[in-house]
Amino acid sequence: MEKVRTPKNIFVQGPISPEKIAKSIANHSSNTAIGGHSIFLGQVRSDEKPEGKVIAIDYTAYEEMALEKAFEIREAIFAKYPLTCMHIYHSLGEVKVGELCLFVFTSSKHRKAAMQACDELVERIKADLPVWGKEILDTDNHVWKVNV
Amino acid sequence: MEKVRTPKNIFVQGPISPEKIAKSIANHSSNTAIGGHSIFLGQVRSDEKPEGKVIAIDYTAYEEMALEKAFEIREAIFAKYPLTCMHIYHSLGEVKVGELCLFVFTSSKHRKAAMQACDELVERIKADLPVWGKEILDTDNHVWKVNV
Amino acid sequence: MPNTIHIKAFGMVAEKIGLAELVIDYSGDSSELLEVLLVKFPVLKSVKFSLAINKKLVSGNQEIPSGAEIALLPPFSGG
Amino acid sequence: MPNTIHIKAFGMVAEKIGLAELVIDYSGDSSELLEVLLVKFPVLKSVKFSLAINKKLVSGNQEIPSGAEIALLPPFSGG
Repeated sequence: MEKVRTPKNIFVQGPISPEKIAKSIANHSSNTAIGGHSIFLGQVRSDEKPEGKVIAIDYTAYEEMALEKAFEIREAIFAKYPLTCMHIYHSLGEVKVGELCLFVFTSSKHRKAAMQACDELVERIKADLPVWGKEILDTDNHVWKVNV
Repeated sequence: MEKVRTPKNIFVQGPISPEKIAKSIANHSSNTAIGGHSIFLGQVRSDEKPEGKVIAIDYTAYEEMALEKAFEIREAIFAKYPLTCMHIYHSLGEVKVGELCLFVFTSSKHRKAAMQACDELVERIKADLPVWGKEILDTDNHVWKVNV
Repeated sequence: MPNTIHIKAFGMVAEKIGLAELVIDYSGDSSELLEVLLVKFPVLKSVKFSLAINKKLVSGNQEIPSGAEIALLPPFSGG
Repeated sequence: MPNTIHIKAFGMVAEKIGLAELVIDYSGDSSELLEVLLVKFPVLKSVKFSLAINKKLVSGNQEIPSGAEIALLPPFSGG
């Protein structure tokens, strides 16, 4: 009964649209074993830096390594929590302030597994995926995003 | 600068649509202080009971008390976590298996507050709101839902 | 002097007693009311429920104010 | 016998050295490669970065297989 999973693309060019999220949610209505979904969305913030105000983030990635790593993370999380589904989408290229750059979506029979898995996925995505955000400022300057 | 909050209706007749969720997400793009959103969705599960298989849940509530309680929970969560926004929607009436009955949405500058607040909100909604689910079975029978 | 109190029943409690609302003349506190209800509706002995007075859950024994709205609440199962 | 190795640079590292890719002939382990890179690009002394060999992060010192793909990775900042 075990499904063999293979690496999937997680990258989306530009921002992630609310419509994509709605569609992804709607796709799960046929799986009537699901009782809870947990979703995390990252949104680009207009931070004030000493060098200027953030107006967008330009994301780049070492894509091949990121996809291998994302697969490894997926497998570890599937092994740890009784999940029905797991989806990860991360933007590449320019995402303006107020737009969405990360969409993590977990589903399970009972809520706890979905919630805990979603939290852990977000932490691991931020810590372990070779992705970089260049924060574009309103001063024509830029700074490199630092994850805390 | 403190905004005075008043009780809001949290009840939605019938299932919560993915389009409503998309619209709610899109409404937050103008708030560029937000860095993360956490969403929990409850979906009606086709549980097998000794008396039959669940095909829908019919929700009723002691609405006036539930809205007072929801307001109290909102205020407590706003006091505890540095949140930008918080939204709670719960279905009343019939929600079929695979459809959504609960939508909890928190937003904050940094992800941790949104995630922790969302988790705690869901627990408190399930424990403290006077709402009841009557599980409609495929045998013309019904059983009363029990939260664990 | 008896009060007029409004009682609302929900979920499994409403189903068991076959009523969603009733109005009774009553004087006493919440523990005495519980006894009256169990005599009136013996089926409630087999149902777990709490009381709310004016939309606040009762813990222990409480006075019932005049014109109070009482609710009979089976265990919550929202979400 | 020198290997041909492909080096990819990302983020702030690519910006500092002004290159996203370079191919060099090189023989040695990963610690020696780091020294060579710091001589070639002194600006890297002020940048924090890790090495990956064939898409795996290097911890400590490692051999570099023939035809390896090396990556220079500044601290990750996805999400």
